[in-house]
Amino acid sequence: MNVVEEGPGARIGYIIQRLALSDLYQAYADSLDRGDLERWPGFFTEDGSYRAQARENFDRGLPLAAMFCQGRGMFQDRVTVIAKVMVYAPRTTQHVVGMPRVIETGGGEIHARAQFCVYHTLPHEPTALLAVGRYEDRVVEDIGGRLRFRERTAVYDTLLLPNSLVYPL
Amino acid sequence: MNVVEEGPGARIGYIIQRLALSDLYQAYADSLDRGDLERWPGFFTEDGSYRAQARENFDRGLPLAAMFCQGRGMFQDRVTVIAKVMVYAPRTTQHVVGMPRVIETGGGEIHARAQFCVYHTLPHEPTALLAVGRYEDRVVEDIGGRLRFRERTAVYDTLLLPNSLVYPL
Amino acid sequence: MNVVEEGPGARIGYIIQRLALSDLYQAYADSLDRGDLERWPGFFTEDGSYRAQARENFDRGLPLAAMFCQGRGMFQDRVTVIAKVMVYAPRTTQHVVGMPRVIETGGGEIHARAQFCVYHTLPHEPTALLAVGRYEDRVVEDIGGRLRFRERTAVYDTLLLPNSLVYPL
Amino acid sequence: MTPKDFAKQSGNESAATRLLSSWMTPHRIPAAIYTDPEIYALELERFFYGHHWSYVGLEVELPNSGDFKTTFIGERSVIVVRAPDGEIHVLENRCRHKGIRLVQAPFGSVGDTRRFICPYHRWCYKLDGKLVGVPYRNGVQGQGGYPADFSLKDLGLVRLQVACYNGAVFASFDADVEPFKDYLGPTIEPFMRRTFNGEPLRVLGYNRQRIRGNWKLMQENIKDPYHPGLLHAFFITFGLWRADQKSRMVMDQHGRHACMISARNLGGQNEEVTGGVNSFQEDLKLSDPSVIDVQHEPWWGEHTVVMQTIFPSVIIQQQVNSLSTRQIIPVSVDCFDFVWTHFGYKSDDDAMTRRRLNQANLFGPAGYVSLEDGEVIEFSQQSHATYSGGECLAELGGRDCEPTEHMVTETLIRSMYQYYQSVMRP
Amino acid sequence: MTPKDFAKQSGNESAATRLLSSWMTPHRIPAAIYTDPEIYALELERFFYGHHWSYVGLEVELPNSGDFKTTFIGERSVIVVRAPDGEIHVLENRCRHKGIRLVQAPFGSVGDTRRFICPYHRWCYKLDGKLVGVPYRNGVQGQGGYPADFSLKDLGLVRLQVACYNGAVFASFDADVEPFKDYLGPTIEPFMRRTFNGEPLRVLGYNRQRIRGNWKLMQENIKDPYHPGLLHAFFITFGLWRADQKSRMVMDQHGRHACMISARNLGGQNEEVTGGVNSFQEDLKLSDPSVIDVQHEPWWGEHTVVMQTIFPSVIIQQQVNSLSTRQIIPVSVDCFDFVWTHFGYKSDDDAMTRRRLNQANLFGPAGYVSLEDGEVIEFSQQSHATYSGGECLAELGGRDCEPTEHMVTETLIRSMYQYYQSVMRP
Amino acid sequence: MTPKDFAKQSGNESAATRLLSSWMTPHRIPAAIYTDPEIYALELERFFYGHHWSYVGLEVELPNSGDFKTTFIGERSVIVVRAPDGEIHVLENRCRHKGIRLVQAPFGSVGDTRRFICPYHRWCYKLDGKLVGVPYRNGVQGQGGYPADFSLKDLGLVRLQVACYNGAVFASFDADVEPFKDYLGPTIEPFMRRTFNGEPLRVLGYNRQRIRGNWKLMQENIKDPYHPGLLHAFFITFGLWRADQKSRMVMDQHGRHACMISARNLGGQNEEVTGGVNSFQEDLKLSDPSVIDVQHEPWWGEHTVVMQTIFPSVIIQQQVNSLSTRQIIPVSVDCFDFVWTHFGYKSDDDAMTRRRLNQANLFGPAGYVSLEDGEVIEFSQQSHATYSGGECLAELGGRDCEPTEHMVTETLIRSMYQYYQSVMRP
Ligand code: FES
Ligand code: FES
Ligand code: FES
Ligand SMILES: [Fe+3]
Ligand SMILES: [Fe+3]
Ligand SMILES: [Fe+3]
Repeated sequence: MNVVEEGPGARIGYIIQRLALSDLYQAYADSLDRGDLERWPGFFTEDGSYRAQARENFDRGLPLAAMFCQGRGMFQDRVTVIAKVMVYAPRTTQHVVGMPRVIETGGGEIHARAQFCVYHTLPHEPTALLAVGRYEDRVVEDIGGRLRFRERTAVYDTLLLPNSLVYPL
Repeated sequence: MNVVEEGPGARIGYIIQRLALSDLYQAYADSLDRGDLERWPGFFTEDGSYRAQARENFDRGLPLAAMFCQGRGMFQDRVTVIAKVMVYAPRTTQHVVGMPRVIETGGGEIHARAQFCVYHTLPHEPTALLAVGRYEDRVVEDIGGRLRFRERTAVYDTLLLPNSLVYPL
Repeated sequence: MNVVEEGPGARIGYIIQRLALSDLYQAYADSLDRGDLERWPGFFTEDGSYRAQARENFDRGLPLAAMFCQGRGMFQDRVTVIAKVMVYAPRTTQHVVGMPRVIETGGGEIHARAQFCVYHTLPHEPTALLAVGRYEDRVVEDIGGRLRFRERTAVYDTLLLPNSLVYPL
Repeated sequence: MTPKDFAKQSGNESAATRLLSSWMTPHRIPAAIYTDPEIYALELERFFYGHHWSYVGLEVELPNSGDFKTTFIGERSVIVVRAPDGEIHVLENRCRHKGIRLVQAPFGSVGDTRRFICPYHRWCYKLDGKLVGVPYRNGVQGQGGYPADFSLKDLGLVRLQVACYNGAVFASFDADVEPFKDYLGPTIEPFMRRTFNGEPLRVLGYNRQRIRGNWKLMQENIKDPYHPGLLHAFFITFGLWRADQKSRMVMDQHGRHACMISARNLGGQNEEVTGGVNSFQEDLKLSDPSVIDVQHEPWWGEHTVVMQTIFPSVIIQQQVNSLSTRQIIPVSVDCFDFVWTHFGYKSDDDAMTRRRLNQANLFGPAGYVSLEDGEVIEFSQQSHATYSGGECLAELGGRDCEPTEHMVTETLIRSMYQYYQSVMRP
Repeated sequence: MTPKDFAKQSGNESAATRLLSSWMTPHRIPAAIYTDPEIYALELERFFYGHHWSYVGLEVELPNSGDFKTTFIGERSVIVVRAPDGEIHVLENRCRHKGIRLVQAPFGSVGDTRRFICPYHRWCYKLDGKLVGVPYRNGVQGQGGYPADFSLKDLGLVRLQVACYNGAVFASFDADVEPFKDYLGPTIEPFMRRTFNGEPLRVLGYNRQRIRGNWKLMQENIKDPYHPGLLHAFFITFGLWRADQKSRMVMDQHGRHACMISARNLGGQNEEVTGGVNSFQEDLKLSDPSVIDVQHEPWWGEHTVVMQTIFPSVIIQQQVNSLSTRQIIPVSVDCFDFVWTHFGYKSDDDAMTRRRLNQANLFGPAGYVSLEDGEVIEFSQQSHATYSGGECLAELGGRDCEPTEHMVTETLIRSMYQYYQSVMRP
Repeated sequence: MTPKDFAKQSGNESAATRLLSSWMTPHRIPAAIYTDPEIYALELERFFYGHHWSYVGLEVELPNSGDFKTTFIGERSVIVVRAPDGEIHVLENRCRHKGIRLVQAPFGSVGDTRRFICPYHRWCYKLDGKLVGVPYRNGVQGQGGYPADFSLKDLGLVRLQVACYNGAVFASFDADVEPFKDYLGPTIEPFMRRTFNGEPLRVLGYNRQRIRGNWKLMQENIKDPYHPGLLHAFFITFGLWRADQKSRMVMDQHGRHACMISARNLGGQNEEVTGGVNSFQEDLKLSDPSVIDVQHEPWWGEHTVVMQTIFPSVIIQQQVNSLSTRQIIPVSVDCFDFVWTHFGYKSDDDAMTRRRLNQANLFGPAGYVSLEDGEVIEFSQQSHATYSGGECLAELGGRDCEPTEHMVTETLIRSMYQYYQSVMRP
């Protein structure tokens, strides 16, 4: 814990930020799970980046990601293509995300991490595991004091994905 | 975050309530998972209601729920029937529940939401997924300051349940 | 909630401790999932103990645990044997752990509980469920104010484990 | 697999063929019919894909032109769609180009397009299945395209026979299937007409379960009046069932469909009729009687409970105020999906809707009563799968297959298997 | 599947039959015996359901009258129950009415009822299996019920042969099975008596694993003294095993059961006996020696490790102070469940119990040693499933099947397969 | 299973044999070839394990001596390893003692040991497969050990034929397989040489999917120029594809391998060439064009997209700046794993690497384009599995199997199945 002990005010601020961080993570998952895909880019800063990357690539320093966005435009394109362009069997997802942990703070950024598992349900089929992994994130306090991801990497262990990754993790 | 900034006292109150909310969610899951079914009705207000409802019904506005209780009596009947009346293979469940998020506060109620996955283990069989979904809840501060559900809907994605739903989600 | 109402300072202390508890649980899981096995013994007090125990044994008061360590030496031996001695297919694990709940405080110890599910990924295979269960823990504030486990029992529901339990739960 | 089975498999004739040739006693049922994949494949062929009608849904699920749903007959996906002229079509969900399942959504609407378009190469079908468009049919700039003798005419989505019965929709792959009313027969059809009486329906919602048992075990369960007063302690405990309550077991002329008809009991107990059931717990009371708050509806007549088994695919439930169709979708020899559509009538007032929803606590995957049926079906399959030489007994009420005016009989199970034998005989 | 296999399947005789007819060399094992479902079905029939005894538990698991457990012989569920007279019965877990698995709980008690009651229609069985009650047998108010010639006598839960051997319980489906003592034979029985010596037992707990390998691979593993000093680096690293330690390989008169008997080494190493194992890491030390803190027990005699393989269903482990039964429950041709029951003696003091629990770190799914056995078994199955024409070699120590006074041999594996061939030959 | 199938199975000749004997029309494809396990087993035998070459990786994945990877040819695990002399060996991942899959890691290095050591009994193999050490071969203190005639010579890890083609590595189980260059043939080899031109490669990363479809559906997909402009709305919407763009369909002399060669379109649309695709959404624009920011590379020549299908195991992708190998690993008759290795050239500058990574958004499990291919393959399998009497049509561009100078044809699919028939004919 990196609580700088500077009286109750600072400590309360720290705590509030931790709760806000939790809310950010849960809201992110929730908006995907309820199909509010349009809200997805808004969880990132204007210049933010997102990767859904296999752990084998992450661990070995290979840059390939299954999904990669950098800058609001690419995020919006991803949303457009998912919502209006691609053909796939309709499905719902459900994330369960652990409480995020602050790894490091500095330079106005919080390096946070949390573990996730994601299930998906396809028509006429039992719910199945889509992916498990962890988020490696850089979070900043953006305009209006709202926390946003400057960088989010969903590192998934699930090397053999069950066919398609339609929605971001 | 709906923190009304009215000095450290209010902010601490807010935080304490968030932790209490988390405790409520975890205690609810824990009491089911350890087989303390008798404690289940006590997580609800006297006039509270519970639904375990398939997402397809929830999303399409269809009122049917796989399990439905309204008022302490129906809760207690559900407990009695599960504990003393029905025949089923014995099983244990295990919930993993995300940190609840406050969606809205007002009218003395907290509208909260959290994601869950539930596993069950049947005799001589590997553990299997029972259901994933989210809780849509209305929580109130009940007698003695204890948080209780006035309304809890466990919206499950898992359209094809693996046979029986013995215990509440 | 066992918050002793003794002014904002005590309440803040309580809150900070709850967050620290969450961090402990998440850091524990994270270090296992990222393969930092060497850090595992450090999550326990010098005289701490660890059990990975089937729920059927736990519930029936049978003492056998699949994995059992008591005292730093046994922890270190477990790490050595896993890292340098045993033959097994390489794998990664991924925990998802619920927010820990304080069951009781007293005697300088926190009795805490949290639910977990753990997945593992083996070479060339889809990710699969390894185990689900709950932690039954005794946590203390150790040297330097760091929270450590004096006792951690990972009670797993998953009676039929999928072959090997290489890493601690 | 018994050594006998094993020996048989080594011969020229399969174990399945031998069993189906020689099995003559509907009151003694060999476990192999629940576990043999070859028998299962033949059942799909002869029942679900043959000259039988299968339930596919309710008209009210497709209120508007262009609305569709996908469901299954046997293992095959079919599309049920309302055409612009209001007619319901049931189509094979299988593009005639490369055979793909072209529609995935459980429910949807084709909207203004009035077409099903296969995603792969955009072959374009009308809602009656007709193929009306094939991209690049004449090539591009004089190159490629389909040969001159290539005809769209024979390449529509295969259309099934459809029967709409006052809002219930059935379909058949067999062009020569008998009319639906004849299929039900004169003894069963009146009960179908009782529930589906022309009154507009309202869907209250769905429950879906995957049950790891052979599909026939569910048919048997609802043709079995022996179990409700014994398995379903809820009925007994709260005085809702007595073995001496007025009841009738009716079947169609072939013995395949059936109705279990009875009048709910008024409570109380006596030794003979509860079978000495020792779990009868007199001291248990419902704290809130709303799940059993029954209101008689005019269309019931004298019957308060009518369970119809329409072979092979559906159960039509009326349990006092709780109404549902329960569709049986075989998934494999040892598994089926069970899809409940709860409904009421459009004319129901709020109190009646609430009543139907309250009573729904007895049914479905968490139902005080139905949960137990799902459980014992899985217990059965577990045993059949491993004690493969096993045999089940259905001799209650004798060994014949006649209708009865009481419920102390397994006659409906016997009559179903008598029919089964006649269809499955090699 | 090799092209040869394929060709064979097209003929009249199955590939399995051909293989079993022609396989004569126990020192060369065809991969197909681990992967062919037809062979597996025949193994269940001839070994688990035939004239063999299978382990079902320990008497101490059922201390009181009415206590029961469910377990499996082969794939079949059976009930083990203690009757009011103290006798142990083993019953098929299969109701004779509609065949359901009537008991689900792994452990339980029938309590004061002294009956098993099938949940479906409440047929009621005594603890020795006798059917004593059938609801509505005589109908209700003169209607229905069972026919006059319906007899309860032949419809009990099928009772297996039972052998209680000083607290260990075995059962057989075969009424003509030889007495258990003869089944063990004069060379093996003394080792059984060594552990199960009449001293009351105490169960310390269970471990359960699902291992994705053919069940015989586990039998082979514990009949293989070649691997412990090579695979189990823990033994080598911490000086607990040397290939030259005094040891004996014993089998019964048929070659199916075996004991691997040895005396633990005192530590140290030399090139020849560690096989030049390059992972021997001299610098590694245990920080806490409690997992290998051995105390000699009087009943051991000169032997410190005795691993008994009682064909086909169980391994009886004595590894210094760690005692367990390890039950093999086949699930499918490529999978078995492995159930460990750790035990000690009622007379153990706390220190001895702690010692057994500490040493248990070497065994089970997380065991320093046993984890590796589970892993290599899965590695084997992976290969057999895909290199189906493959063959395994068991020629260490020659090609005969005799007992030895050393451990540099695969004789126990060969003798098991010699027996296997004799039983499985068509 | 149709009744016809069923009847057939009862005869002496299997349904598979009959189908393979009688199927003569490559433009009409029976669904059974995607679902029959016997046909699948024969495919493994004749294609993956027979006289064909299969892709196993890129040399750059194993930069140093001792580096290895494990991968699959068909269902069989193989080890690809770089020996001290720099040579690449491909070995069966199967110990010759008890047959275990001795290496588990997907990537690794044997380090200084220069040996593969089987974990079970530490048989020790050189990197070319030679067995060089067997513990206790001569017994211990004069006891046990291997018989005198036991020879290490024939017990090496089986070594496959290897072809390294400018950095791409292929292997074959068949010692008599034709040289790799001949295997490709003169029409295909130049395209292989175009991508693998000797320029050192750099791996950018992997994507792995498990697709629940028969493996041939993926080969068909990349031999099908009919679908990209119809299924892949991304191409159409953003003007990257027109059916009239210059293109060629080339196959090898046997018809098994193919190249789809084309030049990307410059945007815009017209009715004829988009097939009247009604989802063409003119108003959609990419906010950030970086995923389609193409830079011509000198080695391309006139072609901007070349998709090579090297039968049976791999697709070599060049889609403008995005390069990958896509390995097909069959898992069962209805499932395959699809492993993407994205790569560039060592000489790429950062901008080019970024460009390749940006364009990778179109490919893999989340690819704007490739996601759709995975989806329709699963839609196909769902249908084939249940409509087993079904048939697929491949008559676009006629019924012959000739190369074309346009893309309005299914000639490559026909030519593959013509070849398939010739190899699979009983
Ligand atoms: S598969 Fe339907 S159009 Fe080609
Ligand atoms: S199945 Fe056991 S009593 Fe009917
Ligand atoms: S299995 Fe490889 S050495 Fe024995
Ligand atoms: Fe019932
Ligand atoms: Fe071992
Ligand atoms: Fe494509």
